[in-house]
Amino acid sequence: MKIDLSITIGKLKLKNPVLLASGTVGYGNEIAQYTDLSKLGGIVTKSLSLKPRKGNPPQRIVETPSGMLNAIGLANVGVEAFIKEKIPFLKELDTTIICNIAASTIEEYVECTKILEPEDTIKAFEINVSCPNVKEGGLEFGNDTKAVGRITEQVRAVTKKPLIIKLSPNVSRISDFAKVIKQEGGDAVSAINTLVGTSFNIMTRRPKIKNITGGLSGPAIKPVALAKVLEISRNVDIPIIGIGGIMNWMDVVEFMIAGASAIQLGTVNFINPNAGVEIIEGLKSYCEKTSLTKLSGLTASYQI
Amino acid sequence: MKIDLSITIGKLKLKNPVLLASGTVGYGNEIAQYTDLSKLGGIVTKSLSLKPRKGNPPQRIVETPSGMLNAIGLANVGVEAFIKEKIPFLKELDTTIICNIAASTIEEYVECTKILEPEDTIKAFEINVSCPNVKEGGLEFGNDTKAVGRITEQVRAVTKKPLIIKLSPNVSRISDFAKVIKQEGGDAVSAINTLVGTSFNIMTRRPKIKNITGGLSGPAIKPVALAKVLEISRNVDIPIIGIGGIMNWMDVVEFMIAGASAIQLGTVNFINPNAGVEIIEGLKSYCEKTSLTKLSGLTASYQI
Amino acid sequence: MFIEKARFESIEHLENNIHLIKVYSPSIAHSAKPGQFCNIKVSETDFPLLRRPFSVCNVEGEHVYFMFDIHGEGTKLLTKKISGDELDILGPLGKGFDYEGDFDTAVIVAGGLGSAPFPFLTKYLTGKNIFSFVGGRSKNLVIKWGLQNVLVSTDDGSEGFKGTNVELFQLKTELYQNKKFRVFACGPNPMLKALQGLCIAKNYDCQLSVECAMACGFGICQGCPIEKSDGDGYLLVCKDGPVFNPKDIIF
Amino acid sequence: MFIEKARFESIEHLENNIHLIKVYSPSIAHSAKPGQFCNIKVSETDFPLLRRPFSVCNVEGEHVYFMFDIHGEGTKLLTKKISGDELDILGPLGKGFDYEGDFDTAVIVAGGLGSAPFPFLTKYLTGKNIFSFVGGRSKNLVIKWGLQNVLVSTDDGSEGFKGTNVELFQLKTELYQNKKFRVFACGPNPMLKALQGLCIAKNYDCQLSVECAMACGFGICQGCPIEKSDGDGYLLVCKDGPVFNPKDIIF
Ligand SMILES: Cc1cc2nc3c(=O)[nH]c(=O)nc-3n(C[C@H](O)[C@H](O)[C@H](O)COP(=O)(O)OP(=O)(O)OC[C@H]3O[C@@H](n4cnc5c(N)ncnc54)[C@H](O)[C@@H]3O)c2cc1C
Ligand SMILES: Cc1cc2nc3c(=O)[nH]c(=O)nc-3n(C[C@H](O)[C@H](O)[C@H](O)COP(=O)(O)OP(=O)(O)OC[C@H]3O[C@@H](n4cnc5c(N)ncnc54)[C@H](O)[C@@H]3O)c2cc1C
Ligand SMILES: Cc1cc2nc3c(=O)[nH]c(=O)nc-3n(C[C@H](O)[C@H](O)[C@H](O)COP(=O)(O)O)c2cc1C
Ligand SMILES: Cc1cc2nc3c(=O)[nH]c(=O)nc-3n(C[C@H](O)[C@H](O)[C@H](O)COP(=O)(O)O)c2cc1C
Ligand code: FES
Ligand code: FES
Repeated sequence: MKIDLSITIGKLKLKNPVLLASGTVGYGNEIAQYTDLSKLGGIVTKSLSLKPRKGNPPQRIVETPSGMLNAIGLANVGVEAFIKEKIPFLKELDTTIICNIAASTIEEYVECTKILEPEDTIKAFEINVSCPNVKEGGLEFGNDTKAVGRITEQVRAVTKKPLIIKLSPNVSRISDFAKVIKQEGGDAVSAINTLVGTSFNIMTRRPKIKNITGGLSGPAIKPVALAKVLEISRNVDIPIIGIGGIMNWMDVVEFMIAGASAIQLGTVNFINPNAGVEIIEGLKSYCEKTSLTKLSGLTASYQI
Repeated sequence: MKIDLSITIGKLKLKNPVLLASGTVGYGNEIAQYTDLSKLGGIVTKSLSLKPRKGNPPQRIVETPSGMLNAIGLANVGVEAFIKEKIPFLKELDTTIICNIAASTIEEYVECTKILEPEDTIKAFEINVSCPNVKEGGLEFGNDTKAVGRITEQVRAVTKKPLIIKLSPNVSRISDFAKVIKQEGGDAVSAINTLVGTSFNIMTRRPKIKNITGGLSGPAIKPVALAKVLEISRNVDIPIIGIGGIMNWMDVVEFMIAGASAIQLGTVNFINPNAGVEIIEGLKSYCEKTSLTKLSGLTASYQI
Repeated sequence: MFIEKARFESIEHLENNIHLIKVYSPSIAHSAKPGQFCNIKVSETDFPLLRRPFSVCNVEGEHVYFMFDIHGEGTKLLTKKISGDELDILGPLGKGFDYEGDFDTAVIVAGGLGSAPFPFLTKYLTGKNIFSFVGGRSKNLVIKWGLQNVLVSTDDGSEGFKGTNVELFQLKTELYQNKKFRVFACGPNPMLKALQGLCIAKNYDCQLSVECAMACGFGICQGCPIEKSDGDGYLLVCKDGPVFNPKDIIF
Repeated sequence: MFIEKARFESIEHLENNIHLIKVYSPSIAHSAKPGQFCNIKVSETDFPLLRRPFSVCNVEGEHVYFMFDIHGEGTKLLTKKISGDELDILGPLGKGFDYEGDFDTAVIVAGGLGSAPFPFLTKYLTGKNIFSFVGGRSKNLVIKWGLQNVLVSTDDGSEGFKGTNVELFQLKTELYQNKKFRVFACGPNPMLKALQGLCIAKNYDCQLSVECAMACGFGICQGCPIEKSDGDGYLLVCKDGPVFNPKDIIF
């Protein structure tokens, strides 16, 4: 049986729906030792800011039940160094490169996008309006539909590439954000980024994470992520990239049924850097078993 | 070493901070076969509505990684039957009884409270403005500070008992709700109720939970609950009852450090109905080891 | 009802890769009745979170037996237990079969792992005629262990009668028709539903043991409703069942 | 670097209830160097979620050894493995000790489980003088297994010198002072910090193996930073370390 795993998100064509999530794949080089990136739909690079960021002091991560908290603080090399040092490696990869951008001001988002726009290696932008671990901007943007609308509008004005906005789950109605993004010309939304969480050392009474709070990821958040994807899917006609706690191909099928056109793998990469490739194999078998010739037919196929 | 485990929340005195959460202890009778309720700080009865409710059709629950989703739909006997059939048993228990009320309209909250107010067995009310599983009211109230303010104000007007409002975590800034509640005369807040989540059967493509979405509880949500408690504690001067994913005494200590005066055990009761009693023993040893003579000294003792 | 820290004694592989575990669990052994179940903590960690419900398959002295097949992560973890491990068991739970009263012939109808409660029930049926209609999708899903006078059916005809056990039960009326008989059934919902229809239509004396998702297993979570036939809401499978009169419930 | 499905061979209990596990892991055995570590999946389920980092304790042929004590849930699960189980190991990871170059005396300073990497390193030090300063809070926390010329210190004086291993190292200058020596250290941060101060002050040739919380172990999560002494941000313990020159880092 010939199975078509390809996916389109607006103008963006992917060979399959499996992407690796921003911040969980670096700039592609380290993970390439463990997996064949060319088999994947694509990778989303670590959030870039205009200037390099050192990130937060340690401790940055802590394990929680079926999850982990992180407060990396968007440690990254900055757009200039990215272009000089990282693009040459990324260019050689036979997979779709999506570039994730984080910023503290709307101007910074626009500026970053402008600088990166000429790079052919970059096939789409994902705008992170939802990082819970930076003080200025970050979460505050993500919680304000007007701000997200303005960011979408102004970044849209400076790029012809597909524009994806990555949403925060720490809001009452995530679909309101998706609506605004569609209005302002965004091509797709990614849902979800991490949930705000914390954890204390019971002897020192200090937060285990130096930044006090961190972002919760991993299987623990999967039911929440699925509900957010479903909410967007039922209320707004915009392609969705589903993210949150995916560990295996069954989870991917769930996300697609709930409304996702593609998905991203985050935390699982830390445990099994070859998870993406294994998941693609699993998706193929699932299609065979259920006589599905086009995987994209799963998207939003929920029976409600 | 003599250790004082007692706790006060406004006018409410508890022998220790360990309460059993609404909806996870029924009306006390079944769980009494497995544990000595008289050792606990108290129990919070299943949410009561004015009229009896049958609850949602099955399937109502599903396990998730380190958590579970439920959509019970507030199945309950209604206030009248509660007074007739349940109070006689509760009255004999040597523990503090807190009565949880859920409703679809502000009038219904007020009406329920009025009917229950004369019952001496009830030592406090907990108002559930945050159940994600009922269509009318429920979540919608919980996401609107004005509605929560009005509920607090109007219920306050008809009860002299301590008034606790149980908050939804499905909001951007939970402390805004705590502020309004304090303003309108609420004595304390309970945080948190369940997070909205879902899950699909990948063969039938139907939601596993008949109600489509359910409420996520259990250890998976502990980091989120702790962050919500900390946020309230750092922004509003109101007693907090911490809830969410507590499995053992270490978790209780974390919640108290983060700002909780008391805590509630939910999902853990299903797995170990004697957990409350075991936790109290654990808290005692912790106090001994750390030379803490008054457990309440832990509350909001975070070192940030 | 107890929370018993039982001692895991052994695991036996029956025909068709069915697992039978034996635990030393005196309190539960002394109080369990056929048709009751226990809610078992399959791991020592908080994962998987919930207990897993299993029918009491048999009791011998102070030992209790449970029978299962690998279904998911929980049952897989159970197969990893070794002699001497502690197993945390909550039970016995629910209302079992009513095996008292006036009948001389017991007709057991068991589908798949629905056979689990019947070795124990069979013990309480001494002096009665017993016929066990045991069905499965195919040969290797038919569980006969501990049952008497077994009549096998398989959906694919790989063993015994080709068809369902309810169809076979209907065909073999001569075995029970003229006796004072009572039907005891356990298995997947579609099987129970078919049997329910039949027994109500013919007014047979019948008891169905029902399965559903459970959290607590003893009535505090309200997670296990089954619709009442009188239209008045729900019963709880864990507390009001798992054994029901077919007239009382709607699948 | 490999994701190797290794075969669990055996678990041995050393003195003081330290566990030593042996796995058949040819790819890792062939490529590991002293001071490197592996990130081990301790269970077959998704719980606990993250791998656990352990130093390569020794290599013999195609077998790799890891040494640990029960710390929390993850290490407890490791002790439950039985011969023949599959163990999913990612490694070898990080930069190990530099044992090449011009020195004739190796001074090992190990605190608690910080002894773990040194049996393997010791193998690569043939022909050198070796002194191993091994410390622990008390007698039963001193791990001497696989080490040579051991000098013990305990905080409570229950064995050997009463005090820290760094203090003892400072007292015993006669053992290395006039030699071309290099210090190799692993242990808790306060120990490493004390040693770092000393070695920088005296300009000793020294290498510290650092521990910290990790998620991936190979550089993609940025979860394991350690501050650079030049003020220019952070290094990653998993990729740039775990072995560092004391001059490069700030605790
Ligand atoms: C009263 C009662 C008695 C039972 N007796 C037996 C028995 O004797 N032998 C036996 O093999 N099985 C029995 N079952 C079914 C058994 O509980 C499930 O097979 C088991 O829970 C599967 O767990 P798992 O982790 O392996 O599967 P998973 O699919 O990983 O379990 C995931 C979740 O679904 C629930 N679940 C999965 N399958 C079922 C099911 N069929 N019924 C209810 N919940 C389910 C689990 O409890 C768990 O919460 C009984 C169920 C009930 C309600
Ligand atoms: C490079 C490196 C090498 C190590 N080598 C060894 C060794 O050879 N032998 C040994 O016994 N231990 C070693 N450790 C520490 C070991 O990783 C922890 O003891 C182990 O992770 C504890 O897991 P747990 O589930 O039992 O404990 P838990 O406390 O339940 O673990 C909870 C979480 O905290 C992390 N964690 C707990 N303690 C530590 C620690 N000390 N350092 C880093 N993370 C920790 C765990 O990885 C996990 O994510 C090493 C650590 C690192 C970073
Ligand atoms: C260590 C870590 C770092 C992350 N860094 C970023 C980032 O830089 N930019 C971003 O948009 N998301 C970042 N994320 C969020 C992930 O891309 C993803 O949205 C989230 O982890 C949920 O998916 P998961 O449960 O599969 O991990 C990070 C997540 C983790 C765990
Ligand atoms: C099965 C179930 C039923 C619940 N019913 C109610 C309810 O009726 N009223 C209410 O206020 N909260 C209800 N809750 C929420 C709990 O009281 C608690 O806030 C939540 O489960 C989080 O705590 P936990 O993680 O310890 O379970 C219910 C939770 C569960 C799991
Ligand atoms: S399983 Fe909890 S009430 Fe039945
Ligand atoms: S542990 Fe992930 S980068 Fe070091």
